[in-house]
Amino acid sequence: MNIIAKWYYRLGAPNWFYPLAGKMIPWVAAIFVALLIPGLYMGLVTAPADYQQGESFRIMYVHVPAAWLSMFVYAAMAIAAVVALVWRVRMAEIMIISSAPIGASFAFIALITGSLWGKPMWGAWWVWDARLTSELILFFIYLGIFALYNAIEDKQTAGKAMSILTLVGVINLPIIHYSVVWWNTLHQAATVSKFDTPSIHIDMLIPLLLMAAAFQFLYLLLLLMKMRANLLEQDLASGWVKKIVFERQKNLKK
Amino acid sequence: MAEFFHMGGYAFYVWMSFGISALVLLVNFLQPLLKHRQALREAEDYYSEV
Amino acid sequence: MQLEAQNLRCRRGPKTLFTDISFSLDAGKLLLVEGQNGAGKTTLLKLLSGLRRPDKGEVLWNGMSIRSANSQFNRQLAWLGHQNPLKEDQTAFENLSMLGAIRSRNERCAYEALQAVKLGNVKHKAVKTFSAGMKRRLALASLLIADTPLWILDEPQAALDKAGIALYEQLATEHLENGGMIIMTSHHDVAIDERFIERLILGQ
Amino acid sequence: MRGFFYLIKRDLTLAFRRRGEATNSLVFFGLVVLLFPIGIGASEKLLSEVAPGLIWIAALLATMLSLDNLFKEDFQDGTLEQWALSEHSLVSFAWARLFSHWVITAVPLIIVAPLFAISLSLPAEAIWVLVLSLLLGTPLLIFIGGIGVALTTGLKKSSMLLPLLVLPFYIPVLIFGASAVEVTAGGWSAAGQLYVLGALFVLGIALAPFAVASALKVSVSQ
Repeated sequence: MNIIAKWYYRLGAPNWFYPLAGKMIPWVAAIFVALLIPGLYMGLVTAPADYQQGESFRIMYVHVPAAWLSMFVYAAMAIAAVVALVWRVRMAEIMIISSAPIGASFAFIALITGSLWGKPMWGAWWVWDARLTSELILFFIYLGIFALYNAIEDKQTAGKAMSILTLVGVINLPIIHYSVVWWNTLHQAATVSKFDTPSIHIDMLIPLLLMAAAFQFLYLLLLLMKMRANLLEQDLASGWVKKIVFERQKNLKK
Repeated sequence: MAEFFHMGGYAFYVWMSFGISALVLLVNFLQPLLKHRQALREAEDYYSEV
Repeated sequence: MQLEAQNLRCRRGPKTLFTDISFSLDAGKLLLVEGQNGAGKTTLLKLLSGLRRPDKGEVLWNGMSIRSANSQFNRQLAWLGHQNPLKEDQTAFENLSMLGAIRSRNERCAYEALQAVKLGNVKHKAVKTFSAGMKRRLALASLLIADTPLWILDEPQAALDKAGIALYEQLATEHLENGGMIIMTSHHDVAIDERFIERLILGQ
Repeated sequence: MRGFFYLIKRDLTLAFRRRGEATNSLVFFGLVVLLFPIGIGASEKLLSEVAPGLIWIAALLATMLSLDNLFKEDFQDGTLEQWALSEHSLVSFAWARLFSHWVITAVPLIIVAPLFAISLSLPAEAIWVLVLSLLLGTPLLIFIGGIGVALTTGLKKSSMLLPLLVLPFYIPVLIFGASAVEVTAGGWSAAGQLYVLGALFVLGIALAPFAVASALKVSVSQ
């Protein structure tokens, strides 16, 4: 079997994935912190204040990466959904159900920080801006995916149903976004969308990229941890969990 | 240092944004930890009987 | 005509229902699947009919996997689950012609099939007025108008009275004699000639 | 194709014999439209301004709620298994069921909608566009809603899951449907909105049955 197929097959096996994820977690956490600290420092301290918005533009360093991540997580889930349905890889289903709450959290953060950013600048807690409205709809789609999985007892069926819903979502998301953008222009004077990042100065851009990269690794970290927990919980009665339990007991005795 | 926290008058909005984000992400970090520990305990009980 | 199962394995959640189930069934044979409740009898039938895909293993019809040759296999298969696929508000005749429309029909007409299961006198009455035994017989009648050599039946004798069970055994024997195949589950023994029967016990 | 037309004939005769099912969504539609004037006051100017969106939201909710046990009965009495194992694909089954459901529940709704539009003092020329937008919109609502219903068919307990799954995907239909009527009421032409609605209609009718079929396959293999 060539190398890719071997990797692909092994990644699908829980007894191989669980320990590998365990080893990766400390490294991913280290990279996340290594990116977060400079990103935060530059974002909050060294980046020059925006001439219009003053210091409140620093909310961008959390709002924009969270919005990017909420879409990135959904894209990753859509790819996993194709893998789960076409090649029937159970690990992909575990990845989707582990990613959904993380994606929902990023969307929630983007909404909260969006409204906190909007209040000082435009005087309203909630602005029916095209992007914020699309983010709110994306948030509800995440909740729908999460609720569907938990509503079905048999986890095999739940995984497939959830994958189908994820794919239906990925086809609908562009349609929803563009119809909301069109709807937005209909009801508001065509102002520049309120949440375009301001004309980005190099000192402002670097922390943004650092924060975005930090959030990417944070997603990977949370994903690996959630997948390990979900896997262990679901495969309780299967052989590889028994091996892990006995190994742990052996080390404790030593 | 004081004017740093003052954030040019937007202290509430900036620190609230960062605070809520940190809180939500912290919850996402702790939840799998607890669930993993609890699943391990369940596995140990399950296999101690078998 | 031959249905072959190659080391089928199926899990329900963490529990493994059965593993390494292999057999081959030829024309004119009846496979009786026995086992207590929860041993996975219905699930095995679902695997053999293609309703559900096995975790591991393969089901072959005339040497070809039923997943790749799906519609040919379905054309030759008649399935009857626990419930009777009938609509209460429709008459016996309407239900039968609906089931006939789904399957490939043989030349036998619906009235003849209803007579065969002794429901000729109630053919235009709504099914909601039927007893459980009459409903089961109506479901069995749908097998007679179908040109499907393979029958997969999940407890076909459920809710039948003694006369109904005898009727079923006679229909089954006829089907086996002209080269048909049957896979069925049952809780009590089946009074069909032993030369037709092969047994499969689940859940030792 | 024999099974396809047989299924539609069966559904129509069944609906005819159980007249209650179709009228429920009609009564619900009327009640929701009745609630709005009571809730937001019956001033003619206000009502006529809100009428397009209001009628569309009422139609959308009525359609969605009528979908609830579209496949549940077939799932529970084993008819779905018969179709899954027949030579006809589940896609044709899904198509027939969704189409007959549209005829049974949505067509009466469209026929009655002008009546409610008048009661909400919607300008006369907008009523025709309302009917046209509903003609294009309700099949879309039913086909997309069908996916959500198929996904939740296997559930034992009836959960309030359908709205959560399906409403986000109804938003584009509502946007273009309601604004088509609103724009006409304001005197402009609603051609643009209706074209987009038509495009969504074609996309939905073409793709949704495949998603419904695969979701039903998942429920039936439980």
